[in-house]
Amino acid sequence: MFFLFHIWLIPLFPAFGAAVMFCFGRKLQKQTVNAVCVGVVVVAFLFSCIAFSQYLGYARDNPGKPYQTTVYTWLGTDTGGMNFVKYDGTPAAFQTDVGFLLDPLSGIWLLFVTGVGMLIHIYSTGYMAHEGGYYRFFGYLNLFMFSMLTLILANNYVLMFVGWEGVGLCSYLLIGFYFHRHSASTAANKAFIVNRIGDAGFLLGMFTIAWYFGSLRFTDVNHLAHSGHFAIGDPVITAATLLLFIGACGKSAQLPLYVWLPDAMEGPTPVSALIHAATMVTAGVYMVARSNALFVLAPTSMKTVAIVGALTAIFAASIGLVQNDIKRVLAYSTVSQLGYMFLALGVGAFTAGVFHVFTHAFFKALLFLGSGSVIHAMSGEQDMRNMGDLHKRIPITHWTMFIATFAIAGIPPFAGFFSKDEILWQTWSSEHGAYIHLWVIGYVTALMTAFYMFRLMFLTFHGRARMSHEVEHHIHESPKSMTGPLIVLALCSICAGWLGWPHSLGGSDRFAKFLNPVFAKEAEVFRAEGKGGQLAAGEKEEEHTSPIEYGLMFLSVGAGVVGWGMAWRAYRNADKGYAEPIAAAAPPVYDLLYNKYYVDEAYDYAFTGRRKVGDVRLGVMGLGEASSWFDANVIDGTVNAAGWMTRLAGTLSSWWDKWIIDGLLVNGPAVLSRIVSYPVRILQWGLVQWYALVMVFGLVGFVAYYAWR
Amino acid sequence: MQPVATTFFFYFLSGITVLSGILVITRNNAVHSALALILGLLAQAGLYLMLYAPFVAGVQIILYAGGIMVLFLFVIMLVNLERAQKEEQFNKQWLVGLLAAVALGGLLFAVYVKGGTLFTEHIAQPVENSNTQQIGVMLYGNYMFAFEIASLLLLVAIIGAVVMAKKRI
Amino acid sequence: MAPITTLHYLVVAAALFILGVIGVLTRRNVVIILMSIELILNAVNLNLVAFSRMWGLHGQVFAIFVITDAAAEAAVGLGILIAFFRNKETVNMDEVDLLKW
Amino acid sequence: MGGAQYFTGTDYLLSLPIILLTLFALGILLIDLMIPRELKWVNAATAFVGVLFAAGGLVRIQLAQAELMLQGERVEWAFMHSMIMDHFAIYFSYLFLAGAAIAILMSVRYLEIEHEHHGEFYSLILFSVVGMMVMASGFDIVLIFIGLELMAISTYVLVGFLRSDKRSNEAALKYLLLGAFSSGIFAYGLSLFYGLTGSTNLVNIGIGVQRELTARHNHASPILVVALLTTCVGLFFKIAAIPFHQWLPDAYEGAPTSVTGFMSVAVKAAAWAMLLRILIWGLYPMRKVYLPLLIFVSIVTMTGANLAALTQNNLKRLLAYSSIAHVGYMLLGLVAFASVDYPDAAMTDGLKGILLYLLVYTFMNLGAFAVVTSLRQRDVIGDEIDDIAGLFSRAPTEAVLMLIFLLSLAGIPPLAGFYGKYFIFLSLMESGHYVLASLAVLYAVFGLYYYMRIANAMFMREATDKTRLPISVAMKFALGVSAVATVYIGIFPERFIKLVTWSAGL
Amino acid sequence: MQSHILSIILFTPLVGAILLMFVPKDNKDAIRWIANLFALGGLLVSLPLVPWFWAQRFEPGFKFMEGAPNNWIPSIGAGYVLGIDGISFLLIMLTTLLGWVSILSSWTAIENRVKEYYIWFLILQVGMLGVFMSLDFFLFFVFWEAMLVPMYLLIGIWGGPRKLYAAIKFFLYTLFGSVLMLLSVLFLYFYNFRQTGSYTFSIQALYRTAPHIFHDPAYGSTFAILLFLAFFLAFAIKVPMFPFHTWLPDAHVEAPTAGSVILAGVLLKMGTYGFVRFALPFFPDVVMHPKVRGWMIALSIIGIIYGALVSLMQKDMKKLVAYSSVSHLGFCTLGIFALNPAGLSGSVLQQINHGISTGALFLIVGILYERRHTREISEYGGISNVMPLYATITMIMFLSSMGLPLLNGFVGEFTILQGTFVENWRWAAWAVPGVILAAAYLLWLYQRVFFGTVTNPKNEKLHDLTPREVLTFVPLLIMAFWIGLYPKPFFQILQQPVNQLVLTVRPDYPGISSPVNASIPAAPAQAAALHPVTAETTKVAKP
Repeated sequence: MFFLFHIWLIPLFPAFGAAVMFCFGRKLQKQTVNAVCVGVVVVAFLFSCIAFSQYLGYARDNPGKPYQTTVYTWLGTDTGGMNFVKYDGTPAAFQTDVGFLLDPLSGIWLLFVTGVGMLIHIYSTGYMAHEGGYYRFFGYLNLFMFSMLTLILANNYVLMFVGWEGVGLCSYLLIGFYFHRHSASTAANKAFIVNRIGDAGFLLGMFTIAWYFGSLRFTDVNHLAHSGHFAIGDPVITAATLLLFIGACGKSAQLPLYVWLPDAMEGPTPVSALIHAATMVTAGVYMVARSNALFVLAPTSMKTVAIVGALTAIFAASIGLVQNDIKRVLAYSTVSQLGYMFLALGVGAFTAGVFHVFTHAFFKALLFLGSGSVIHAMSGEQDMRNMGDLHKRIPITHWTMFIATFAIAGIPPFAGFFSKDEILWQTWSSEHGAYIHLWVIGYVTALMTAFYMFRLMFLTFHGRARMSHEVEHHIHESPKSMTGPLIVLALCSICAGWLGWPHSLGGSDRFAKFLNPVFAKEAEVFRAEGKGGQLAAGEKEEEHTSPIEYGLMFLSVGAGVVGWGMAWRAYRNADKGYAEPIAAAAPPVYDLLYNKYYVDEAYDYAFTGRRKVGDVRLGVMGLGEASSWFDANVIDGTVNAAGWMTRLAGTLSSWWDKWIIDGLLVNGPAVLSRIVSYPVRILQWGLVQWYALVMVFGLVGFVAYYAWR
Repeated sequence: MQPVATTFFFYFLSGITVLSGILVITRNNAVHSALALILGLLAQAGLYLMLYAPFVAGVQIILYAGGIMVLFLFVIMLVNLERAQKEEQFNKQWLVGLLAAVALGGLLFAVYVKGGTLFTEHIAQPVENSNTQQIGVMLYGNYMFAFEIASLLLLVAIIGAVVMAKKRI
Repeated sequence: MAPITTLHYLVVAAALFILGVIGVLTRRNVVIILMSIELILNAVNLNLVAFSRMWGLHGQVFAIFVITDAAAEAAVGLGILIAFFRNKETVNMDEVDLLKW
Repeated sequence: MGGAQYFTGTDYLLSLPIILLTLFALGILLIDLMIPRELKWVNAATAFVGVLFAAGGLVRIQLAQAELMLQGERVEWAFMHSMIMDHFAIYFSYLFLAGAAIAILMSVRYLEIEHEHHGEFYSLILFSVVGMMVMASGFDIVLIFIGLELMAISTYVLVGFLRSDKRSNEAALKYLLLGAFSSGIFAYGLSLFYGLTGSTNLVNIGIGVQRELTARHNHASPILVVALLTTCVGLFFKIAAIPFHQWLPDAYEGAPTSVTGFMSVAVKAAAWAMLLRILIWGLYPMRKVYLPLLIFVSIVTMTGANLAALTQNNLKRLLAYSSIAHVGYMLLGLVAFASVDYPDAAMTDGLKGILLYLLVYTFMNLGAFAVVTSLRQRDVIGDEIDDIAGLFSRAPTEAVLMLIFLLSLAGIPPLAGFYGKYFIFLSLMESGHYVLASLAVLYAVFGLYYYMRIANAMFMREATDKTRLPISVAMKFALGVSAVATVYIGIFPERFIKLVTWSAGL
Repeated sequence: MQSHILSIILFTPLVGAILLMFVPKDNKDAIRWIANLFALGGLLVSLPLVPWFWAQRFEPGFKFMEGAPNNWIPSIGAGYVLGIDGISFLLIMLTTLLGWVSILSSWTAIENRVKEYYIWFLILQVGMLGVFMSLDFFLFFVFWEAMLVPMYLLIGIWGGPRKLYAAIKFFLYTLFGSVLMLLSVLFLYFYNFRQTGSYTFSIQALYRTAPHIFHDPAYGSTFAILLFLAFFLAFAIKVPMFPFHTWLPDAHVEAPTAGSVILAGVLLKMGTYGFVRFALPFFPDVVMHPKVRGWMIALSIIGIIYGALVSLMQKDMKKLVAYSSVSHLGFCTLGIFALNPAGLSGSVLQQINHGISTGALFLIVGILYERRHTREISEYGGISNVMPLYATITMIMFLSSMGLPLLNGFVGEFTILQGTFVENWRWAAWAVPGVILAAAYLLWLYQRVFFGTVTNPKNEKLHDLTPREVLTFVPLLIMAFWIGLYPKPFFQILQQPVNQLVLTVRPDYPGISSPVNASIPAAPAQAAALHPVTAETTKVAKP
């Protein structure tokens, strides 16, 4: 059990790689960089696999029990010194450990993160071969792996938050990898700051949990949540879960914090694949799934999660319909798929959500890597309008991407079919059909997904070649280091879904069974509360198989096929200046979608203040300007107003600041006192008899005072 | 020596004193002022005599009227006052100054009227004889040290006057 | 007529005092200002001598010291005046305003 | 009243320093006639030695007093109770001598540059110190008055000592006219006190006033009030409290700088000695009567002086206003002495504060003026703030010393000036004058601003004149003593606090 | 040795300063070497404190006590009493460390009047150390004020174009607050006298009596609040809390780099230290007064948000960092007035963190300034291309400043916010946006300065960090990671004093009966010492 007992080592491998890169990377050869950076991830993957298998043995002996290990106390003292008062007035220790936890949920994440991560590392050796800052890139990637693994393996919220922020940082660094591009650095900033907004919610959520439960360790929180001490619908837990969900929204790009993810495509493509598709963005899902014990106690939060998820799904999918940048389409697709996952979580189908994360990891990574391969082949061109007819030139890419497209479109028996179908079915059946409207949204989204994905495929690989001649001349299939991962991922995209082959189709749904220990208690809670409809997926399946399920299954496959067909009709022969069907049918809708509902602009006007509304700057920068103005004028102020009033009223030109900035408290008194001291100086106009007169006045005054006292 | 016609002499002498005081501060010609002052000092010496202070009266006449005023007259001659005599004699603040002084005087007067009873009750115990002798005893007794210091004061005054007035020391 | 009490002398002295103050405050000529100061000191002396009729000879002795002081002040004052006049050719006090503020 | 038995050896013992100083002053007048122009420094040396001798005389008095104390005898009174050589007087005498000594050291080179190097100068300084000692030790208003005049007349002459300088003439003339005017008023007040109590001795005046107050149920009669006020005019004039302060900036500016320094410490200390003698020793029964007066005057003084100092561009004038401001603080110590909250308990911290203030003030202010004096060169008057600009590059030591003096004046610990202010604040808090205390500390901050203007000029501006400043040995000595004292008192104030406690007879 | 260690630490820099006075002015290298040696020496002599203190970190009361009350100026009750607890220990170590770093960093930055510069700097060091060590209010006050002068000169002589203004502003502001504090403490002094019959400024004596003013019918709560406000003003100006902060940007912008480092790193901490050492234990009931506490918290939160917003819009790098200090110190005061163990520990730790991170930020700005002599953000761009190492270090320090986990900033902020949250969730909720804004202004700054291509030709030739410059960052980086990764030792050091403090302010705070304290027999006595007993004469434990 060595490997299980030392799971804390897993994040350290990539951390070591990152440290080596940052300290010595500049002097290292590319081969060495490859060896170190890919090596550590491979080691981490193998370590994870063995640890996972050992955990399976451990779980046999201790059914339902996660494996936990504490390395050291991180925040707080372990000498009982720092206590705080819980909501009920009892003391609790302020203490956070660096502790790790392995259970089925984190095991699944662990495996696909290290696995996909490994593949993407390998892929990157090829993709990035000709880029500057090679070591830097791999250092960031390794750092990312470290953070992600910390996030997954943490046994408490705070350590999870460490990974959470860490992946955000790495995302920032990697988006800004091409830092000399202004758009890249702006996108990086955007990603970090939007994530920070979510993180703020996460932080507050954590504080709420700590205040309410007295601990931030998952097992403690779950234990207390299961203890029946807290009623369903407890407002504090609702608040806590909503706050956590804000965090999830930021990280997993849900409405309204999704805006950073499309921009994040400024990063190198492997980064998009690893971070912005397969792993990091699913952290929100992971966190919500991890907190399932809390969420089930807060139906309002669940409902919110479901609704936000569904809305995000259709919102992003609709934007994806008309985008021309190959990576952007995939980015919106990712946002949309993440919406699906949250929809699943929100309706209580935790297993389904996790399952979709799992399958999505493979096919979305594959899609991104494939698109990377396309871009590689196209000498950096990303606009699909300038592609076409690539299927013969880069066949491996073509075929692997097609597999992924089938998967995402939900065509059986590819992976996506199982997970997406599960989600839609659970949505339909939850709460006795209370979520049917969400199912409708999900269904339409499925249709759109199929359409835009096949649109992407046709525009890229079929139709007429629309690129320029030089580009055409250079088109070549990618090196083996890139195609290898593509093939592996393609295999996974086909097979991964089989793990969750549903009972209705004669399978055993091993996936759900495996996750059972994590979510089983929630099913009990639901049952106890008489909300049988919201049962966790794994539980419900075994009870009965409704004929409706087959109908829905058929419908969703139908959606995939219809989408395929529509795309085939519209784009199979796309030549230069091809027509967009939506633009033809409803130009305003096309414009709206093409401009992404103008959300970025709206944010810039309203929240960031990067753009002015008329002459007024709103948002944070507006506040900043107002505060600066306030600081310069009011706080630092103007008592000297009298002399300066006229100028003040004049123009807002440069000297204004200079004069006004110095003020109320320092220059103010100085000038004021000069004014005030004038009478004192008048008393001293140098005439001796005046002095004598003042003295006599003084004497007269004193005598008068005493006379009339 | 019993006082005779006290009331008359008092009003007469004090009238002269005050009048000459007024003259001192109103004359254009500084010499006239000085002469008026001398007159006033003499009248005051008369008042001292009425107050049984013959020694002080003598000092007043000899030292003040005789000594100090001569010094004044010398200086008036020394600094050419022809020009000053023709100019405006009062400064620009004279009205304010006058008012302030009159206010002060009014207050003093009011105070004396209100609290003067203090000084009307004690009727003088005339110390007639050997006034000079007793003053001498006091000067060399009680006030011996002050007397010595006063001599230094005069010395310093001499040094000062010399230092200031002499062209080259 | 009422008997002449100390108070009468005090009033005369006060009048002299006020006259001296008026002189100091209003006259331009330094010499006359110095004389006005002599008036003030004379008022003091009159006070002292008047009081000494009540209390004994201390007042008269004090008056002699005041006279000494008046002499010293006059001497030094006039000396300074001469030095001043030598440099500035004026004895008008309101032309003395080099030092101010 | 008999003859010779009035005077005993103790009279001469207790007036020993005064006698010594007088002898030396007369000696200088004689020596001056005999020595050539180049050796005029001998006068200074003689005067310095005279000061040392006088200090020796003071030590002699202390020894004798200590010796007789062992026999259970207190020897303090002299000359028929008209003079008292108590700790208070001895303390102040030391202060005067220290001030005079440093002023003498400062003067040597300065007077040479001014071409006014005469023996009379030193002689007058010694005479004025005699006057001061008389003021501090006099217990009879006649003696105090004569001492005051001796000091004042010597000072008039010293102020006008630069006879060819119009500003010096003018300052002397103004000082003299106002000084004489104020002494007239002062004497008028004293005469009224004599008339009310029938005595010229402070003890009897105090008794008489008490009797007077008791007779009128602790209500002061109008004449008593007039007597008090006219006396106070004289006192306030000498310490230069607003509105009786106006002579001071002019006199300070016009006077030779070393004299300014001398005036700002020794003359001021003497005025304070006189004020404390009269108001506390003599008129203690009236303390509740003059309390509002003191409060008013101190507030007005702090306010006016601080405001006026802000705009000064002349160093001497600025320091003059600052010294007026310090008077305001010191008056607060007197306010605290006559506390309203605890009418019967004398709060002596304020008195300690004043005495300590005067002690540290002697060193720091003289030090500051010494630096200003050293700025005087052939063609530079050296008393404008511009003249001190860049002093740090011209004479770093002096600049740093000046900084020390300024910070000390501003009351920054751990420099001597802090303790003066500290005791004032302490006494105010103790006696319950919280508002006054707050006001005082605010003005202390205010004060820092104008002191720092000088520091800014020295350290942060470029010098217009790059030549290095020559400093005489005597000046170095004066500066060194002042600086060491300022810092030493600041760091080890204990024995000095003990000293003032001792001197106040507490 | 142990018993005099504090004096040794305190006066080592002074010895250096005195020694420097005798070095000829023109021998700049010798001056630099001596100054650096003594700064390093100051750090080295303070190092033995670490193991010694560690060994007794859980013991109650002050450690390494030196001197005795009233031994300095007996007639006014002032003593030379030094002693430290966990809070001052950390700040002292920070001071010696930053002192060395900033002196090292000025090797090339200061070219004129080198000698004076180092002398003032070393004297400043003495003042700062004295403030943290004094256990006598009078002594404290002396150091507190004395330290202003060298800082004033450092800003005024070696500062930027508006140095005169900035220097005097700094001086006046700080003095203004501190004189009122002096008055307030004078009252405590007399109050102590009336209660115990002894005049003393010993802090431990005042601890016992000062809290009673609040309940004393002769004075009452309003009076106690006024007294507290005087303290508050002094410390709030120093911190600086909104709205007393306007001296800070000016002082920072004009000060030389090392001055800014010390100013931000140590001087600002004196305000927060003052709160912890004086304001809280002197006026426990006042700080728990809901209105007072509400105002304190409100000002802290306003400071956090406002400072961040203002720094967002700055065009001058140094000013940006200066305003960010306002924001960060807002967190510190927030933690203090959370008045629970987490808040207070977090606050003190955050003070250390701020010293490290913001100190480093000023060094960073200073390095660019030294090369280009401008701090305008718009002058730069693409610096990453020419100075990669510098860019990396900057990134790490920015991240530390914005509170990224595993770096120091997070530990402090998290602890503070958690402590605040359990007091009142709204306070924490208001403060949290500060975390977001911190990311915004720092990242935006980073983008504008480091990202992009080099647009300004003047920036093309910039050379990367020299080994000496790297050396200045090394300790800061180590500390940043250490606190970020393993803050437990720091929390343990703070545990005892912070719990004592909380017990003083809130005697009924549940859960503070740490096993360690319980195991020490002296624990009840310690609680008694904190719980004021009237009329108990001054007793000071000898080390």
